[in-house]
Amino acid sequence: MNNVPTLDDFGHDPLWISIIKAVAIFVFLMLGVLMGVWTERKLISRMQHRYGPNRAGKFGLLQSVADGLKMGLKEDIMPRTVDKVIYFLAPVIIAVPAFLAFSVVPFGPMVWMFGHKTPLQLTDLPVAVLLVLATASIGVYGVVLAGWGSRSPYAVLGGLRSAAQVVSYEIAMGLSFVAVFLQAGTLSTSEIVAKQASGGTWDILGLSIPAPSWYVVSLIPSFLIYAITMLGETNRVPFDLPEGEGELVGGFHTEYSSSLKFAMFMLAEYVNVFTVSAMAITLFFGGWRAPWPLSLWDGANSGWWPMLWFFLKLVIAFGFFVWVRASLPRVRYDQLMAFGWKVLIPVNLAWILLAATFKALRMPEADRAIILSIGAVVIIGAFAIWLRFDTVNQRRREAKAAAIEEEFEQLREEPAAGGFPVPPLDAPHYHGVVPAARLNSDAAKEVTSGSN
Amino acid sequence: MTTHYLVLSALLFAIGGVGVLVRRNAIVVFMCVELMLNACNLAFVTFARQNGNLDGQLIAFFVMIVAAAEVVIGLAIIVTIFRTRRSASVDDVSLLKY
Amino acid sequence: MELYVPIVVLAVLAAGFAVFSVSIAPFTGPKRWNRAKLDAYECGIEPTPQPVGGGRFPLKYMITAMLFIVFDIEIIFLYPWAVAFDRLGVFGLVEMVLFIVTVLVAYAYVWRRRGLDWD
Amino acid sequence: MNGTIQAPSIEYALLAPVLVVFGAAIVGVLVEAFAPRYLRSAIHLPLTLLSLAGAFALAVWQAVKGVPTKPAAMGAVAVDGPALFIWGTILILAFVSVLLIKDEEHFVGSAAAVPGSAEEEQSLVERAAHTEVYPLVLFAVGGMLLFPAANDLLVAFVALEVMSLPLYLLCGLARRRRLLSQEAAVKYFLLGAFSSAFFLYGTALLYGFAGSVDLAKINQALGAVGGQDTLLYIGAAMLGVGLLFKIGAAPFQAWKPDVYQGAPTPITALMASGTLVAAFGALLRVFWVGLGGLDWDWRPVLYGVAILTMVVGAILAITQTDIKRMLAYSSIAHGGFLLIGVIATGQTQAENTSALSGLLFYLVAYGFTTVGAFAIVTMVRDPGGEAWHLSRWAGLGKRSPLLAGTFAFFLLAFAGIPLTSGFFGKYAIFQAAVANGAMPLVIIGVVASAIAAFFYVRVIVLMFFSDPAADGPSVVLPSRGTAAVVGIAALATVVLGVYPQPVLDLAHTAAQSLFVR
Amino acid sequence: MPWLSTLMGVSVLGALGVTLVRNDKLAKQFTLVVSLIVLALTVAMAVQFSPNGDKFQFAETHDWIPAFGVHYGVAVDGIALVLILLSVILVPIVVLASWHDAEAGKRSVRTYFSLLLVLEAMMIGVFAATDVFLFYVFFEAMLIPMYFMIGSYGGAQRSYAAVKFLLYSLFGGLLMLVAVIALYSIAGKGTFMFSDLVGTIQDVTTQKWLFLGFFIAFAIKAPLWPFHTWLPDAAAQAPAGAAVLLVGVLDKVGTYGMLRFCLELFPDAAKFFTPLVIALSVIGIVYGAIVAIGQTDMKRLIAYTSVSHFGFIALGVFAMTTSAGSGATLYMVNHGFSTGALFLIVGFLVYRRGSHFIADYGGVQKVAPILAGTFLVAGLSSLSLPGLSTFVSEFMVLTGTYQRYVVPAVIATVGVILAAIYILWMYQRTMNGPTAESVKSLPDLNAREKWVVAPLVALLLVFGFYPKPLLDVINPAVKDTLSSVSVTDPKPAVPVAQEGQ
Repeated sequence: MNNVPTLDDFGHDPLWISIIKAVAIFVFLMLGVLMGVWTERKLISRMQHRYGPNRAGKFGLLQSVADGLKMGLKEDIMPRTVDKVIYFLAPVIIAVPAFLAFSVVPFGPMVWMFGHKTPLQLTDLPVAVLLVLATASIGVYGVVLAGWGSRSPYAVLGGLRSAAQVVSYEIAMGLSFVAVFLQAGTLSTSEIVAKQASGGTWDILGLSIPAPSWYVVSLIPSFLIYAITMLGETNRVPFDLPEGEGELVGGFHTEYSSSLKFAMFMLAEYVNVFTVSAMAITLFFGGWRAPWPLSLWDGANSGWWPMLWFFLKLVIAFGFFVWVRASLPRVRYDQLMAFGWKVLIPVNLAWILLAATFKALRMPEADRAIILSIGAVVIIGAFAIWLRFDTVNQRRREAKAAAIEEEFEQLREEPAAGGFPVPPLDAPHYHGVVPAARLNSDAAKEVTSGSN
Repeated sequence: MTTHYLVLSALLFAIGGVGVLVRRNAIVVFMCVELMLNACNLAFVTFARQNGNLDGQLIAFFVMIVAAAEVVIGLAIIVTIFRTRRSASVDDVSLLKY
Repeated sequence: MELYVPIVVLAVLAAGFAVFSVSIAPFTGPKRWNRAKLDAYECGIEPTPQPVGGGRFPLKYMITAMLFIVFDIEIIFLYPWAVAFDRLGVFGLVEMVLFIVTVLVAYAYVWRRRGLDWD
Repeated sequence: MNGTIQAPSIEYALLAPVLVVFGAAIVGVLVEAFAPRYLRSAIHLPLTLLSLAGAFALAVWQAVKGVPTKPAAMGAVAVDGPALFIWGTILILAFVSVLLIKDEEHFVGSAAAVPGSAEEEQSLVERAAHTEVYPLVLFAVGGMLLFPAANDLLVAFVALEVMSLPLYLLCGLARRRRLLSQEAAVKYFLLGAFSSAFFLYGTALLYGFAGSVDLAKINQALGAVGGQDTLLYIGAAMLGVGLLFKIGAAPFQAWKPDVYQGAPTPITALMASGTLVAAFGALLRVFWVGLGGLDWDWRPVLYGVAILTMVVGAILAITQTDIKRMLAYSSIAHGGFLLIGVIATGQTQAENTSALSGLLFYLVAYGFTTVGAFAIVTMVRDPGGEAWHLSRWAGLGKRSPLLAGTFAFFLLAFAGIPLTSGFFGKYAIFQAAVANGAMPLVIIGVVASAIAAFFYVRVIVLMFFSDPAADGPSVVLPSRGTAAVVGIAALATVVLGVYPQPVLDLAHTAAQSLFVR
Repeated sequence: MPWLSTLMGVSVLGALGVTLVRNDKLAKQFTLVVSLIVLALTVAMAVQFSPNGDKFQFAETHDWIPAFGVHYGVAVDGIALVLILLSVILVPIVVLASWHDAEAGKRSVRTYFSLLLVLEAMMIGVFAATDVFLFYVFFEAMLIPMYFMIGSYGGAQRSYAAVKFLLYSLFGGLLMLVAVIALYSIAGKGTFMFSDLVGTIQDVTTQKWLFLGFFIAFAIKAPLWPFHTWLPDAAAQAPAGAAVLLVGVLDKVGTYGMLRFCLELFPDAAKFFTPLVIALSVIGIVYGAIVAIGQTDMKRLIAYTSVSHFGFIALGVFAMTTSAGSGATLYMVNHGFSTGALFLIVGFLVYRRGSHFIADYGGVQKVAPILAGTFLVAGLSSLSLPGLSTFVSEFMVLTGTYQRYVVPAVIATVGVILAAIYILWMYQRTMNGPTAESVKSLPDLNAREKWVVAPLVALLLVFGFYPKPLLDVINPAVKDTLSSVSVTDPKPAVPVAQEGQ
């Protein structure tokens, strides 16, 4: 297995090999975006019983190229009110980090390249996954700055919404990685892939069952959460709120109406999709390792072959994005945030503790009593809190329903106060009516602090 | 090699310090304080490398968490006063003087 | 340190491309002046004047940002713990349970104070 | 990287007082989250008081059981004699302050409401209350406990922040004079964060110098490491700035009057007593344990700082017209006196012990008196809140002789008149300083006390010898808590002033072993 | 029987009792009774005092604060005994004299009398303390009741005067505190007991510094020129009763302290500084007298005469002869009586007319002969007319000084002449001459006031002719003191006991 790279194998490349690899990644991503756009449009059309692009080139294959050229040749509008520097920089800031995340994605094992033995991966770090998260965070700056620099209401709101959404889902995403690190014991992408080579065995009833090696099996809750957050993180349907046409026009890029600046946003979005897919593959699907039937062939995991497996996995992951986009409607913003904060995060934390407890139980010298009691306390506590929340929420819902019901009753009786069936135009809106009881409750009034 | 990082850290710290003293916008002052904390982090990490132990990196974690707590509380306070005063200038905060 | 050099290479490449594309955009396209075109887009109505510096926005976003910081910090501590879990053993587990429970207490507080609700 | 990690061991029993306080704070947050609004205060108050009392009992139990001679928690926290004494002091003072804090009328109903706005009126009508005050106070107290016990600079920094952050918030919660209160919070926050950045950078430099943030190791490195003196000196200086800021020593005293004035008075009481005690504990530990070998270098600087602090505190206090500001400047001056004790280190253990025990005694004495004084400030009211302007206090001696008499007594204790606790506090410090040859400092201290006496006496003159204004402030009937606070403080001031021996013995025993290293 | 503690205890309990009495009149009577009980007890104690016995008698010593080496140690020698007697005699008189004083303002009457009794306890304590620290504590704590008495019940400028009084004394006290601490540290005995500390400081330079610390405090207290400026204000603004105690007793603590502490603890320094102190005293004698002549306010005038008299006392203390020392001690007692009488009588006058300016009076003799008569007696005692007790003491001081320092003694004699001018001139302006319109209807002394003045006049006369009982008590103590300073009289002491006869 000496062709499986470890951290020690990185950092020895001469500069020119690094440049070759970097250019290769760059070209791969550019082409990937071109093809990705086409694939998505084509795929989604077929799912919706349409043809999709079919004019430019065979099967419309050149459609993306044509679009790109069109964008380059359109007028570059710089609205009068924008903050020029930020407006100019935002597309750059959003595009560059998108590419960077790919530098730690492992494409394959060690290969010979122009007489050098080198891993098929631009570089690896002890904290590689953090780099991915970091670049994603920097991308948020681009979004916020684009909205901010545009200085138009839609753009600002879109930018902020997008930022809020991305950071919210980034937490859930970051938490979903924890279980993986718990298993792998490292943050280095190449080592995580290496750890997924074999899953060890589970001893159940005296039988040695070979455990599945991909973390997607053993850490399925993590993967599910990750799968959801990667949609949120990339602002894809069903979480594409920042550019919800219905409410915010184009969101943060409303003022980037055409031209190559808009192309940068487009590019960044697709590259981000590729990045999160690649991370999903690396962390949960064994990276470049061949899937089970293929892995029986010894050569499958050596030489240049793994790049193929990786590419196929990427295509499938991208297909998943398209599939989701074709199938699901957009969620409401409050639902989106509530889902991220109130479901994904607590579930994630609970899962981490559970996973850690299991892992601790399997440690030879561990004191099981302590671990189990901790587990019990945590579970009981969580259950108690959940129950309390449940009853409180229930009560709240009922109270709200009752209040609405009462309001309706009242309005039905006094149509003049803004009620049903049709309020007269000159009647004050019923929110403006102050109940008499409230008006007279000033008995307990005291000097407010505004007076001193 | 590490000297450069130390110089950088000192510079950042100085910029932050001067910023606190000369800037008038509470948010900017506050950001300058955060800059100072980050300068500290840089120094810690550099020294960790220089001393060959990991303590400094560890401390950087704690500093981050503290800085985060400071951000949360600081922003809360500044936003409150901003809502009251419609201004975030430290100069406007002038009821208290001796 | 060489581990980071390739990243710089890729960054230079990407930045070069991005800056190049954004910079040439004004020269490749036509220029046809139209006042309405240069206004901020607001679905056709007269654009709302925006103050310099972006103006105001709902406080809600600030709260989200604060919450993000809190949890991001939690993640900072979870990662090293996860990586070193084998070596920390039960002690690590106990401490992390305490830590997470503490954060969850704050989380419950925020939840109950409707810090997580959007309207 | 892949070396084995020794799983650390933590002496939970030793840290129990701190853990109890933090645990109660966390439970307090849960109460906030889950208890219905009308029950919250009713749960918080016993919870807070019981946890403080319990922590105190634990601290006492530990002291009785025998003071450990090794730092706990892998050298991070030192639970030694002085630390236990300081813990006890802080816990009692916090307990007393909580009795003041329990009068929720001092706190704003809704901090987020803009002063004078409809929301604020609404919150008044609803009788909204920020019961979060209790957990915040507990967190602050927990930080105060940890700060003087921190045996490495990182723990000290974290404790410093844990102590300060809740206080920043609490400062902004005054019900009356909201603008002032918010300003105080902003100022305290910005300056506090600024100073903690200094503390941190100092820590970083010392870490660079010694390769460790452990105080004992830093002290060892003082002699061993050569060639990096610049790091050492700048680091020690910056560390000093951070610490001196917290105790409000000149020239870093600017925040104190503003903050004391703006903060809700019960919180001011907590800060003036607890924070000062904690900060001095930490200052002592850092300078004696961590930089003990460097004393020839820092002592002259502290000399200057102490002089400046005493003089500035005493002189600027004269110009004050706000009672809380005046007390704040008085606190600055007292900080200066306490600094004399820090400087008064000698060559022998006995001399150090006497300086330390004097300081500990002073902290106890001053803490009680100052809490009592602020408690009285809360009771003198104008229609718009507390009667803050000194002129409003005119003739109070006639209107309410008992209250004015007690306040005058506290002021005399501040001034250090014999038969009050303040006198023996000062005496203990001065004696230690004289024994260590810091005679000039003592003389300046005496002059400063004389100047300080002037403004205390001025208030007494105002209260007793001036005629009351027609529309003078009213003295509210104190709640049971406030009355208890005043009673306890007065009692402590008398008892410590007439028969200080038991507390002196205690302080002496605590100081006997000095700080563990 | 722990006499001294009992005395203080009775006073303090009395003070507490007064605050509990609801009725003002009852409170006054109660105070009077308490002060008389204290007086009786003191007399009972004094009778048991054996002049030639131990130096300190009725000693009680208990640990108070072992950590600081502080004891609760009280005892009396002859000097302290006569001063305590002076205090306890003056207190009932003052109580009686101030019967209506406290009612002028709308201040609490009970508080006034309560403070008076507290002050009495402190005065006994300060003279009886044999522990330096305890002495200091009483020395400082004594200020507080006096401060409130001046500030709350005094004249128009009372708060200014009270603050000035307090700050001066406090400042001096703090200097003394430094010296006390230094004394403790340098002596290294771990105790504050006076008897243990005597003779421990050998180094002369150290002695000088410590001497200065103590001396300045005492000089302020005494008050010695140039530290006297607070006295005229305080004495003029204080109510008559408080002024009596202030000038009559409190200020004696200063001279008492010089005699007891400055001389015995720092003999070498005392000798070194003697020329300086004598110079200050002489200046004070002349200066006080001259300024007194120029006063238009009677109370201030008396205050300045006191400055002059304290010059005499200090002169006597530092002349370091038995005769001068005993004279000075005797002077302290006599001055208490004579100045006390003056203040009280002026107080009665002021109470009647409502003004303390000399110009507002004239010819009072005709409308109020008893008042004028007692005023004359008191005045004459102030100028040391032979036959009155002050003469004995002044004469002893002057002769004692003359034995050692001729020139100062001669200059000081000028003070005697000046004293005649200011007293007689004041008497002439107020009592003689045509009766002023405003004083025509002044009533003479009533019974109560007569009871106030009578004992004082009697004491002045008795001790004027027969000071022996006092001197018998004082002489051994002074000798003992001087022997511990290790000075001997230049020539065989004049048989002082017969001096005044």
